[in-house]
Order: sequence, then structure tokens, then C-alpha cells
Amino acid sequence: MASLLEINNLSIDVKVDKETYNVVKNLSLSIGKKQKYGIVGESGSGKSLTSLSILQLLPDVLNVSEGNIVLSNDLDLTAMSTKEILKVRGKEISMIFQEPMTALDPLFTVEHQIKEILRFHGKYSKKQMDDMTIEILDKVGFAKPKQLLKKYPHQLSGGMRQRIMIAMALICKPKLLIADEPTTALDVTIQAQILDLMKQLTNDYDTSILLITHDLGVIAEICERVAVMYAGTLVEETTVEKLFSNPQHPYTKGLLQSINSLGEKGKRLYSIPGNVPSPKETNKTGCRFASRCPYVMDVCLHEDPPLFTVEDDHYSRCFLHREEV
Amino acid sequence: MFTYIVRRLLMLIPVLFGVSIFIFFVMRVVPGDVAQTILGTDATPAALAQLRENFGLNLPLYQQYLNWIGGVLTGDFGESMRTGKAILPDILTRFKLTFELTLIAAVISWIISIPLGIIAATKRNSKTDFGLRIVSLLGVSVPNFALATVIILVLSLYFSYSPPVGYVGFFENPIKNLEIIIIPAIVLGTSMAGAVMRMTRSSILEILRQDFIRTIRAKGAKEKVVIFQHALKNAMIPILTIIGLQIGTLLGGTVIIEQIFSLPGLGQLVLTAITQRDFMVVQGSVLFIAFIFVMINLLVDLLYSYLDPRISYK
Amino acid sequence: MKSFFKRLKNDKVGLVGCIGILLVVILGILAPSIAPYKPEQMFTEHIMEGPSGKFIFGTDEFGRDIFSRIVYGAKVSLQVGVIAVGIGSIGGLVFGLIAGYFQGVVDQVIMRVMDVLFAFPDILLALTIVAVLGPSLTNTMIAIGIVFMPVFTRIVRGSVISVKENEYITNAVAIGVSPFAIIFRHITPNIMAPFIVQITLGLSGAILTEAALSFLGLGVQPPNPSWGVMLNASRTYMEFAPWTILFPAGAIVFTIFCFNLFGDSLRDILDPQLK
Amino acid sequence: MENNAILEVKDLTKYFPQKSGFIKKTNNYVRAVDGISFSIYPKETFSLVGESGCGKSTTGRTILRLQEPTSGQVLFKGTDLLDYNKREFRKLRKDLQMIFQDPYSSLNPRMTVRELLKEPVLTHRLVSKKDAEKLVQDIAEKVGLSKEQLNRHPHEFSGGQRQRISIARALVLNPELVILDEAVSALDVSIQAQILNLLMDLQEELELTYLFISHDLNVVKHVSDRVGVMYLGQMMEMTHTDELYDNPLHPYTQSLLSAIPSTNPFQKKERIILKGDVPDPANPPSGCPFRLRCPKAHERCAIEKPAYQEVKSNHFVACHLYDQSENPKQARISVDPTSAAHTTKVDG
Amino acid sequence: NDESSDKSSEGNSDAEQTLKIANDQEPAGLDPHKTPAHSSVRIYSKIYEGLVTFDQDMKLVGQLASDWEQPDDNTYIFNLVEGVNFHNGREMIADDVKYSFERIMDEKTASHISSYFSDVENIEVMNDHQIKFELAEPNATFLTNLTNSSAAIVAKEVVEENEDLQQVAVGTGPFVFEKWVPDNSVTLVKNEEYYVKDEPKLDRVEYFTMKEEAARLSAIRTGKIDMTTLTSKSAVLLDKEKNVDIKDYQSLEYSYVGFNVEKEPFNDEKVRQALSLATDRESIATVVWDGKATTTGPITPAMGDWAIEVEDEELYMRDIEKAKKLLAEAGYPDGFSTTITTASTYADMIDTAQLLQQQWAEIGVKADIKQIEWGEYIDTWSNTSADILIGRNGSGTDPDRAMNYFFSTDGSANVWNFSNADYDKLVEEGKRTIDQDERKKIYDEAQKDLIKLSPNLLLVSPESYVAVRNGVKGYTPYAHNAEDIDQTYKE
Ligand SMILES: Nc1ncnc2c1ncn2[C@@H]1O[C@H](COP(=O)(O)OP(=O)(O)OP(=O)(O)O)[C@@H](O)[C@H]1O
Ligand SMILES: Nc1ncnc2c1ncn2[C@@H]1O[C@H](COP(=O)(O)OP(=O)(O)OP(=O)(O)O)[C@@H](O)[C@H]1O
Ligand SMILES: [Mg+2]
Ligand SMILES: [Mg+2]
Repeated sequence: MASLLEINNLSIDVKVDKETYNVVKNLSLSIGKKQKYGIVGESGSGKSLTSLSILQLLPDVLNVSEGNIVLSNDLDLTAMSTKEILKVRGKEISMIFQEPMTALDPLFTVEHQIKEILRFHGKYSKKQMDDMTIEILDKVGFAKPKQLLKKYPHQLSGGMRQRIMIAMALICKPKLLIADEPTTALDVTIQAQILDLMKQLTNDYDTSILLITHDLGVIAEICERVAVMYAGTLVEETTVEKLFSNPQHPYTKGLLQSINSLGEKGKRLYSIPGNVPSPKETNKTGCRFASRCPYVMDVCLHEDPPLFTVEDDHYSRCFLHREEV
Repeated sequence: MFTYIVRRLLMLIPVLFGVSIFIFFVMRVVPGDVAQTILGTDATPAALAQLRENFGLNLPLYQQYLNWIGGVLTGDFGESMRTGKAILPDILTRFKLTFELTLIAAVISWIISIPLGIIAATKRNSKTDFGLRIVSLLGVSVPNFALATVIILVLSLYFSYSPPVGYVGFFENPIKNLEIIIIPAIVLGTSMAGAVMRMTRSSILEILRQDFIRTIRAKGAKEKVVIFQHALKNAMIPILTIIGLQIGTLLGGTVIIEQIFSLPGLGQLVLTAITQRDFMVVQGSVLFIAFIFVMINLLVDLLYSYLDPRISYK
Repeated sequence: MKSFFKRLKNDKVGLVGCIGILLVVILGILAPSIAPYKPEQMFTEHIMEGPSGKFIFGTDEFGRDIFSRIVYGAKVSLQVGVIAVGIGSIGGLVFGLIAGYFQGVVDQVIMRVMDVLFAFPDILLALTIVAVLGPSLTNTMIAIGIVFMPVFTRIVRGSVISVKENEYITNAVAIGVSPFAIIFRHITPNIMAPFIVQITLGLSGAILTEAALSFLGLGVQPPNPSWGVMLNASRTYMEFAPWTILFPAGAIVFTIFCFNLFGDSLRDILDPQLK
Repeated sequence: MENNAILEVKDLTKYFPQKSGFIKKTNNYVRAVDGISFSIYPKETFSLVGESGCGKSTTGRTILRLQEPTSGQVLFKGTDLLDYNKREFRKLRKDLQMIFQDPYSSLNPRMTVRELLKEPVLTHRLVSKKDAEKLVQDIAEKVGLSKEQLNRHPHEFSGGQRQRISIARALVLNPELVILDEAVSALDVSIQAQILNLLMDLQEELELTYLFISHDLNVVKHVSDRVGVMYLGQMMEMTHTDELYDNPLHPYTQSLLSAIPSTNPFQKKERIILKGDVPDPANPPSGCPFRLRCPKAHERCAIEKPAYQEVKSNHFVACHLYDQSENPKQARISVDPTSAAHTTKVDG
Repeated sequence: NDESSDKSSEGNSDAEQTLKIANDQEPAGLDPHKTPAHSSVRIYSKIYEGLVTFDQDMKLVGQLASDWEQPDDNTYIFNLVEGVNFHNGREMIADDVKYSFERIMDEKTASHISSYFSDVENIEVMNDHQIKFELAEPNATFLTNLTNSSAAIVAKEVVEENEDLQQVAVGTGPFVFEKWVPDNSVTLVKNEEYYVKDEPKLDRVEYFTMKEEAARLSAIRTGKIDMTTLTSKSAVLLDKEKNVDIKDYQSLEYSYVGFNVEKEPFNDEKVRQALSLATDRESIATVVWDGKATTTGPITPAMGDWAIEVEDEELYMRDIEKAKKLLAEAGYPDGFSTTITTASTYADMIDTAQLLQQQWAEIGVKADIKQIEWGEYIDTWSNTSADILIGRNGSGTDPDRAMNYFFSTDGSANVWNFSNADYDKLVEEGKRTIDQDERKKIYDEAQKDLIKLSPNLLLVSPESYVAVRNGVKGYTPYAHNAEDIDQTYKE
């Protein structure tokens, strides 16, 4: 499968009070055409930042300090000028943000905010825009899209706003859709509908999807490949099947254990002991999961673990594999 | 909303009533004697007493008030004690000028300040920003009377130009009217611009870091669209407040500018009336200005809710 | 607080403003030791002389040293600015917060009273206050402060109305935070940006209003100098003695500029997102 | 049982005026919550599930009077909350807490986490100022926030981290009843597990009662004692958790359950994908609100609104399929055999 | 219409002669009987006329009266010019004269000049063109009072129709009132039927209110106006200007320091004299008026022979030692503290106050300055509520005003609580003495007395300036009629 987007050795730095921390470190991954790629990981592990960096949307205090992101093998997104990246945003790559409540401009109607994208990326007649808008709203599950058009974001529920976001992201039929927790705010029926829609889209328009979520269920549902992140690093990467059947990294194992324990009322859930390390801690060398890892070894504290190839198409960043390989 | 407007308009009654009482008694508290001011040094006490009587100033206060407010309610603001001119028509003619001046000055100030404010905000802490901030500060801190005097001086000394003397209304002779108005409007406009620019800069900065701006960028919006359509509209509430205030102030008359440019505006009327203790004129014009303020404020409040759908008035 | 100074130290622009303000304050306080002459001392042989070694800013129509007058004037002008804006801004803040937060009847009453105040010609208001409280510079400053109040009130109220719509306000209500605490802890810090801007704008307004009121005999009494008065008095000499207007104007611009620089960086410092 | 409920919601409605045009004339109402009733008993977890926009959050907010209800009653320990004056109610809020759905907008951007956590403690004077710090650190640790993060501002946190701050902010007060509006939806599984454990521990320890609003049916299943299913501002079905998951009666519930994503990528299951969308709550359909999307809808559904009734002990449902009134028509209708839903047995 | 007015504004139109005059004050109203404001007088004096007037040498000449006779000291008979029409076309006759003076003297009118004619006992119309005034006592000021612009002859029907004459003006003068744009301009047009041949020369006169000196300066420079009054400071600036001539004349005004002579310490003549000795009038002339002012007694030098030489007056020669001595004698060896009140509206008054403050400090008098706004100042003046007031007066056209009016015990402008029986007698005598030489002697003495008594310290009388564009001819200002434009025309 030819790759559509390649992230090579990406590091993102943040400057706080004159000190620089590394919030994403040496992250590499590659998303193929028509592929549905998932990123899971601990909250705060840098998933959102990674996705923001793709479209040069990082806040001012954060910047890409290393690495590059290449679209369709030849477009280096990190090196693009502001003008060039505009053509990519919303058209080639579109994005759904995590926070539905504040991601919409409170002063504009739904209609305006959707049609706007059409205006940014091409010339459409009024009629065409109307039709496309209605169609996409219908697709994301609104029964009466017409009535929705004149509404303002504050008049909508969280889920409704999220679907508006999705509609905006899909209307230009992008090559890559980055969805940052697209269904977190949605109930299962709508979630199912949305996921269905995304699948359909990849089929219809050859759109690839980069899905960021912490819901392994969602990943299992639609993704083909998955990357697991922890504290700014990619700790495991493989196909969905392999990840679920044969998790390698201790963190992934912990995660899976957590979901599988869901279900029985009253029973304690499994959770990985300890807490996400603070940026200060992650700045040191050594495995970032070491403080919570049940299999921690000496080497983990002093050396950054490299990404090991565990089996065909299955990578894990853990010293446990050193002996094995 | 409609009922809101009606209610606000009804609020005019107590407000204007309050203003009328306030101004009426203020005029009686402030020392000064209209008769003496009019008749000057030559008048005999008898003449002074007679004049006061002619003005009804010897009546009990409540009676004076009732006479006045009774007239006002029937649309008769009375006549100037000093010049004998009917007050309301005079106010209205002057208001036309003041209104025109305000409008042009405001437009000039927006043309200057909003784009500059935006530029300063987007180039925050750059040299451009710094330069623009200095310029805006000059606008704010150089008093407009000084600016006006300098302009007059420079124009007459180096360009042998001075604005036409003798005011003509816009509908009589628009070109001459504009020629008269334009320089004072520019002076007022630049001094207003400083404040609006600073407000624009700071509220745009505030908006630019909201999450939804990122969404708009992600949609592929040009910076122009991001700024002018979305950020500006969202930043508009504080800007609007300041603009409303400025317009309110200007509509009350701009004494110094009117004086420097010999414009027969409201400010002159009020100032002269105050220093001459022309009670009737002061009372009438203050009442009128209060009315205008309330209307402007109502307009601004309505604009708030027009701009921001989240704001609604019940 | 500690981090406040630390951050101020890092913010060069704000620091410049802060130093400038301090300079002016020191000028005002130490005027007798800084000024070479008494501000009212007349050198009748040196009327309207341009800047020279003896009179570095030149002399005015009485042959008084303009530099000394500016130094002494600093105190009056600063006082007027700070007190008037203090009254106006604090009053405006309180009323604006109350009006904007509670809305309804309270809002209507406060705002309409402000409308009345605002509609009043400031000169008349000042005359009234001086007539009631007696003539003094302090009363004049109070008058200017009251004149400014409606402006601050409107600005604060406008911002409160939009800040109030935020979910974190609802959240605070749910916690059980009292309206008072919501207003001061949650709303006030979030409306500081326009408020601080208005304060810095108000300062120059106050210094100039003092001059305008001096014109009516309501400001500082001669021969005591204030910058506004100096500016006003020298307006007619602009053509042949430009220094008489240039230096007081410069002093005002400088001070306002420093206040603005400081105000801007204060706003930034108070904003955690700009750290 | 009725009388010892800690919270009793009776016929609660909340209509939002809907405005249009510049003049913003109110021309219609959004019936966000349209007459729902339920009770919550001490120490239990009652969950509200339902489609996005069906009025779950509004229910929560209205209970806490963050929005004044249009009508109805909310009895907390037998007293109507609507009877309290503002001051009294503020005191009461200590016992009634809510965790907001959106962690992005519900934290004041200008306060540090420490300030945010201290505020409720000091507001209700739980402890002295000195001791507050300790309390704050404890709760922060419990929700998984480190000490140095206390000095940070909300915008420096990721979504999940912010949600934890919100949770800490509510729980630090030791409330009796907590409304959790999608409290764990934004969290990753591990943290989610941690928080859910925490919630359950606290429930046990402090005898808390939860109103759990969520659309994550896995989590709901895990935490709740009873579940209410809402649709378009109305209660569709309500029963014990096990009963609901094992034996959902309402077609809507059935489709909901079928839509739960499984975490096993090898086992893709069949699901009922509903057609259409939640109707506009401003213009609800006649009769049954769900009928437009219901795979089992029939004529009666359009004409008559189904009654909400107890069809089995402690199992309430609002659907004509289970109408026990002696309406003969109803008898003819049974489960549509062509329906893709599996394991739905209807017992009479 | 626009074109022609535009052309005339450039001053090169032969067709229409328009003179544009800028003034610093807005007229207060146009009723000559009710409005003393100078800003009004200069306008209505072009519209209305009185019975007699002054010529350029301050000699009485007839205006609406062709001549007059005085059968006895108390009686005046005026023969009116025939064929004089009001601007409304009706002929002006003796009945109008009678009506006008009755209106002035009617209490209801509240005229500021009613006191000028308080001696008039009877007015009798002899025929349409002859009228007789009978006075109760001989009054030397009667004729000069008649020259006052406010002693104007108005038309009864106009008064009756409009209640008063503030906004309308129908007189017999060379110019006809056309319109008044408040706070901007008053326009007069030529009275085509004016009875004096070849007058006026101008077709239109436009008075513009331009309060701002800088604006007037700029307008005269660019030729937007033809004529304006200026301060001495601006006048200097125009010296270089080729197209503008500066015309100056000694004004009838003088500046003064007024004491409340009932209040301590000013009830003591010696204190007042000490302050006079401490006052440096030269320096006031130099600093405040750029040297363009002369020291003056109560009658200003512009009044010609009436004024006395004051240079040699003892109290005018600055003498700190003597002043201190006087103060000590009065019981204030270390001086005292006081407050000088002045009007903030006029820079020259504030400047004068500041100079005096410095000068008096040398004899230990510590004075604070209190400047007050005009309305309050007038109030303070009329109620004598200040200890020391600085102001400016016009000394009028007859010495009686300067002497009697401001300083006699009953003088209606004596707000100083000043009362001196001898002085009262002297000025009363002056008023009743018809013989001019006799009269001058009396006033010479009265002036010297007044300076000695020092109820006011009379300071300096400034020069006035009129800037005129080159093309304007036939205009010469003089103190008692600075705005006479009857002969003026434009080249
Ligand atoms: N503006 C910022 N300033 C400082 N640190 C930041 C900023 N934004 C994010 N971070 C830090 O960067 C890290 C990664 O954040 P990111 O939002 O990418 O997390 P995430 O993986 O998306 O988590 P979640 O699932 O909770 O959304 C976090 O530790 C966060 O504290
Ligand atoms: N302030 C408001 N004004 C008008 N309509 C509102 C308002 N708040 C909510 N609504 C409407 O009320 C309905 C219920 O909204 P609510 O937020 O309670 O839904 P929800 O069940 O919490 O949905 P979600 O799961 O998406 O959060 C929605 O149709 C919404 O549009
Ligand atoms: Mg995220
Ligand atoms: Mg919700």
C-alpha cells in the first residue's frame, strides 16, 4: 500500500518559563492510501499535538523541533509556507477537533460555518453549496438538516456540535481525515452512524483516516493499523488484529487489561498503577513508562529504548524485546 | 426582543424625568445669576430684579420646574434667556451638524483604527506592532486641541489654506459643507482612533487564541478570513462598547473642536449656556443629549445581541 | 506575586513602561530638589526664551523656567490622573460588574443612572460638584472621576455580559460559589484586558480634562503648574514659541506612553495563556 | 421505597424559547426535557443514557437549577429544590455537585489548578485555609494529577487531564449526590478505569449517590444500578441495569445496545443502524417521539403517544408494543421477525 | 448664488462688495435696549441709530436728529432728519423716538441703560419731526448717553409683533439684518434706501463668530476673512504678512484690582495704598500686554482730555519701602495673607493676577489666586463676595461713567462697598455741570482723589488691534467706534 502521509522522526517542544520540554519525541508513522489508522494512548500523551502539527496548527508556545511530515510522498507539510498549507487544510487534509463546545465560532450559524469551507476551496454556485450542505448534514445523521442551518452553536448539544464538525471535515472529500476523538461526545447510535459514515467515505472517496481516540472499541471497529502512544513517544505500532491478539508493550497490555475488565457492576477495574509522568520527568533519558512498568529493568532508567521489530509488521519500544531479538 | 425595545423605550421616561429634575436643581445649585450675566455692569438692581421676574425666576422652585417640564411635555422647550431664540429648533439644527461631524469622524477613526489594531494584534510584539502602538498612543495622548491648532497653523502658513468660514448645511451645499467638516472630523477621528485601535488590538488578541479560531484555520481559511470575519466579529463587543461611548460623547458636542473650527454645534450651545447661566438652554439641551445617549446605548445593546446570538434580552 | 515581578522583569517593554512611570513619580515627589528654580519664579528679563543652558526647556510668557514647571507639574498631573481614574475605574468596575452579572432591574437602574451621568456635560458636573463640595483640586478630581465612571461602567458591563456566557461561570455556580465571589474571582480577571486599556486611555483623558477644567477655573490654581494647564496656556504661542507647548505635550505623551506600555504588559502578565 | 428516595424528579420540563430574525421573536420552544420523572435512592448509581441532544445534560442542569425548569418538581431528601431561596440553595450545593460534560470550557482559564480546587473548599468553608492545601493535594493525587501540575493553568492540559480537574473540583466537596455529565467520556481507558474506581470507592466510602449521564454503555453497565433511557426529552425505558442489558424492551434501547462497539476486532457484530436523526425537539413528531426511526413503528405510534408504564416490576417503558391497557389492536403487533436485532424476546 | 458668494470671498468681485469680519464672541441677542454685550452692540449698531453720535474726534454730531437746541439746562429739543425709513419701509417719526425711550425706561423692559435716562421727566412729541426731552435736573451726560448704541430708535410695531427684538432687527441704520446662524455668523445687507448719500459702500457684511484666535489668524492670513480683532501677541505675528495691515488704537478699557473695602484689611486706606505702591504697572504692561498698554487712572487715555497724567502720581511709583511702612502703620508689619479672585475666561486677568502675586509678595502679602468661571465671576462681582477681584472695565464715553457709576456710593456698579461723601459730592457736581472746562476741573480732582483713596487699583489700558486685509479701504478704528464701516469698501 502506498503511503499517503508519513511522519518522520517528529519531535514537538514546548517552552514553559524559559525551559524547553519535549512533549512529542521522535515519532514516526506512515498512513497508507485508503487506510484507517488509529492512534490510542494515555490522555496527555501527545496525540492531539501530533495531529495539530500535521496542519501547522500548533499553538505558538509549541513548535516542531525535529522531523518532518510528508504528504503524498512529495509535499513536506512542515516546510510549507502559510499560503501553501492553506490549500491543504480542509481540502486535502481535514480535521475534527476534540472539543466540540469551543471549536465552533459562536457568532456564526451552522450554515455559514459549513459553507465557508466550500468557499475557501472552490467555486460553487449557491445551489450547489446548498445541496452539498444539506447532503453532508444528512450524512452525519441529521434528520432535518434544513432546520439546523440557521442555528447557532450554543443552541446545539455537544453531540450535535460534534457532528457539525464532522460534516465540515467531510464536505470537501479530503484525502486524509484527521479525527481527534470524533465520537467521544456522541452516543453509541450516532457513533455507530459516524463510524459507518467514515468507513463509507474511505470507500467512496478513497479517504484515509487518522483516528485519535482512547476508545479501543472504536479502534477495533474501524481501524486497520494502530499506534499506541505514551508520554509523547510511540510505544507500539502494528495492525489492529495483532495489537489486540498479541500486545507487546507493557503499556499496551495494561490498556487492554483495563477495557477487558469493564462490565461487571461493582467489580474493580484494572488500571495501570501510577501516573503519567510530568514533563519534567519525561525530559530525562530513559523509558518514559519505567515508573509504572511492572517489568522495569535497570537499563530502562538510563537509556531511551529504541523501536524493536517484534514480529513482521509489529513494532514495540521496550527493552524486553532486546533479549528476544 | 421587541418587548425589550419597548421596555427600554419606556425606561426613557424615568431616565429623562430623572435628568430633568437633576439638571433643574443643579442649575439652581451652581452659583451665578443669569440676569447679571446678561445685563452686565450697567444694570440697576431694579432692572436685574425685573429681568429675573420676566424669566419667572422668582417663582417657587417647584412651580418653575412644573412650568418648564409642562412646556417640554408639549414639545415647547422655551426660549433662550439670553438670545430669545426658541431652544428646540436651535438644538435640532445644531444636532444635524454634530451628528454629521460625529459620523464622519467615527468613520474616519474606524478606517484608521480597526485595520491598524488588527495588524498590531497579528504582528504582536513585532516592530510593526510597536510602531503602531506608538502611533495610537500619540493619537490618545496628544490633546486634540493641540492637534487642531497645529493643523490650522500648518495649513495656513505653508499651504495658504484655511477652511471656509461660515457654516452651510450639507443639503445646502454639500461640497462646501464637507470642506468645513472634514478637518475637524479628521482631528476627532484620529484622536478617537487611538482608543479604538488599542481596544481592537487587545480584543483581537484575546479572540485569536480561542479554540474555534483553530477550527477555522484547519478548514483552510486564509488569514484574512480568520481575522476579518471571525476574530473581528467576536472581538466586536468591547470595540463596540468603546465606539458607542465615543459616539455618545461626540453627539453631546465637542466643545473645543467646535470652538476651534467655529462650528455651531451642540457643545458650543451648552458651554455658552452654562457660562452664561442660560438655564433654559442648559436644561433643554441636557435633556436632549440624555435622550440621544439613551438611544445610542439602546442601539449598542441591540447591536450586542445582533452580533452575539448568545446574548438575548428578555 | 513573586512570579509577577519575575515576569515583569522578563517583559522588556513592560519594564520600560514601569521605569518610565517610576521616573515621573520620582520627578513629582522630588520636584523641589530636581527643579533648578521655583515653578512660579519669574525672570522678567527672559520672557519667552527658547531652550538654553540656563533654561533647558526655555521660558514661558512670564519668564518662568518651563523645565521646573514640568517637574512640579508632574505631581499635579499624576495626582489628577491617578485619583480621577481611580475613582472612575473602581466605581465603573463595581457598577459594571453588578449590572452585567445580575442584569434585569439592577442593570437597568445602574445603566440608566450612568446614562444620566454620562449625558451630563462634564463641565456642568464639575461645576456642580465644586459648588457643593467647595472648590479644590481634589474635588475637581472627584468630579473627573465621576465623569469617567459611566465609561468604565459600560466597558466593564459589556465584557461581563460576554464572559458570563462561559461554561466555567455555570460551573462555579454549581459549586455553590456566591455571586460575589464569582464576580471577583471568575469574571473580573477575565475582563481585565479592555479594562486595563480603558484605564490607560482614561489617564490621558484625565490629565487633559484637568486642563479643560482649569480653563473654567476648576483645576489647579495659578501659578501652580500642571501639564494640562501649561499646554492650554501655551496654545496661542505655538507659532513663535513652540517650546512652550512642545515640552508639556511631550511630558504628557511620555507619561501616557509609559502607562500604556505598562498596562499592556500587565494585561499580558495577568494572562496565563501568554506565559 | 418511594419515600426514601434521595432525589425525586417529577414531571420535569425545560423548554428553551427559540428565536429567529433580528428582532428575535420567540416563535417556538425547544422541548429539551419534556416531562420526565425518576427517583434516585441513596448510595445507588442511576444512569441516564440516550442519544446526543436528547436532553440528558439539560436534565442534570435543571435539577441543579443551573437552568430554571419550566415546570415540574425536584425533591431532594423530600424537599422541593425549587422552594429554596438562592442563598439557602447555595449552601445546599455542597451536597449536590455536577461534573460538566465539556472540560474545555468549564474551567476558568485564568485560575491555576490549585486555585480551581481550593475554591470549592474555601467557598463552603470545609476546612481552614491552611488545611485546604492538603485536601487539594489529596484529591489531586486521587484523580491522578501531580503536585507540580497544580500550578498550571487549564490550557496547559490535555482534554483528559482537564476532565480530571473537573472531577476533583466536584468531589473535593464530599457531596451526597453527584451528577456526572459524561464525566469519563474524555478519558482514556486506563485513566477512565482509575476514575471509575475512584468514583466507586468514594461511593462506598462516603455513601455517595450518582446520577451518571453517559452514552458509553459499557461504562454505564459497569457502574450503574439502574438505567433510564431518554429520547427526545422523554423517558423511554427505565429499569435495573442487568434487566436492561439482558432484556431491553423498547426498540430504541435495543438499537442502542446493538450499537456498542466491541473491543474485539475479530468479532464484528451485527447492529441496528437507525435511519434518520433525532427529530428537532422544537417540532417533535406526533405520537411516539421515536416512531420516525423505529423499525417497529405502526399507525398507532403516529396518532397516540405511548404511556410510560411499569410493564414488569421495576421495569418501565413507553411503547405501544407493551401497552397493557385492554387495547385489542396492540395484541397483533409483535416483534418484527425481519429485524436485525438479535436476542430480543418480548414477554408480555 | 454660490458662485457669486465664492467669488466675493476671494475679494475680487466688483459686482458685490462683501466684507467678512471675524469676531471672538457670539452676539448675545439683537435687542439694543436689552443687550449690552459688545458682541451684540457691534452688530446692532449697524442696524439701528440713535439721535446723536460721536464723530471721529469724539465730537457730538446728529444722527437721526439733524440738530437740537437747549432752551434751558433741563430741556432738549431735537429736530429729526426727514425721510428716514425703517427697514420695513415705514417712515421713522417722533412717535418712534418717544416709544423707544419709553421702552428703555419701562421697568418691564429691564433695560441695562434705563439708569442713563433716569433724569428724564417727560418726552413730548412736538410734531412728526420734532421731539422734546425734559430733565428733572441738569445732566451733562445726557447727550453723551444718547450716543450709546443702546439708545436706539426702534419701531413699535416690530416690538409688538415679536415681543422683543432679540431675534429680529428693524432699524434705520445703513445695514439691514438678513440672517443669524447661531454660533456662526450674522449677515447684514446694504440698506439701499439709506438716507445718507453714498453710504454704505458695502453690499454685505458678514460677521463670523470665531472664538479661536488661531482660526481667526489663519483665516485672515488666507484671506477667508477681511477683518478681525486680535490680541497683541497675534498682531506681532502678522507684521510680516504683506497682505494684512494691523490697525491699532488705544482702547477705552482698563484693568483694575478691586477691593472689598469693608473687609479687613482692605478697609484701611493705607493697606490699599501700600498695595498700589507695591504694584509694578509697567511690568504688567510689558508682560501681560507685550508693552502695548499704558498706565491709566480711572479715565483711560483714550478719552482724550478727560484723562489725567498718572505717571507722576505718587502711588503709581513703585516703592517697596514706603509700601512696607504703610503696611506697618496699618498694623501689618509682616504683611498678611489674602486671596485674589479672577475670571479664568480671560488670560490677561490670570496673568495680571500672577504678576501681582509676585509683586506683592515683596511686601509680605501672600496672595493665593482663585480663578473662577465666568458665570460665577459675575456673581462674585455683583455680590462683592471676593476680597480682591481682578477685572477689566470699559470707561465709557463720558467721564461720569468711569467716576460716578463705579465709585459713588449709589453708583450702580459700585460693588466695592466704597463710600466717600466728599467724592460723592464731587462726581455729582461733575454730572450736573454743563460747562465743559468747569467739568474737566472737577473730574481732574476726582480722579486724583480716587487714586489716593484706592478703592480700586487702576492698572493699565491696553491697545486694541484690528487686522485688515490690504484690499479693504476706508476703515479706521478709533476707541469709541472701532467698527465703523460705513465708509469702508473693498478694492
Ligand atoms: N499549550 C500548551 N502548553 C504547555 N503544555 C501543553 C500545551 N498543550 C498541551 N500541552 C501538554 O502536551 C501534552 C500532550 O497534550 P495532548 O493534547 O497532545 O494530549 P492528548 O494525547 O491529546 O490527550 P487527551 O487524550 O487527554 O486529549 C500534555 O502533557 C499537555 O500537558
Ligand atoms: N441554552 C439553550 N438554548 C436553546 N436550546 C438548548 C439550550 N441548551 C440545550 N438546548 C437544546 O436542548 C436539547 C437537549 O440538549 P442537551 O445538552 O441536554 O442534550 P444532551 O442529551 O446532553 O446531549 P449530548 O449527549 O450531546 O450532550 C438540544 O436539542 C439542544 O439543542
Ligand atoms: Mg487530545
Ligand atoms: Mg450533554
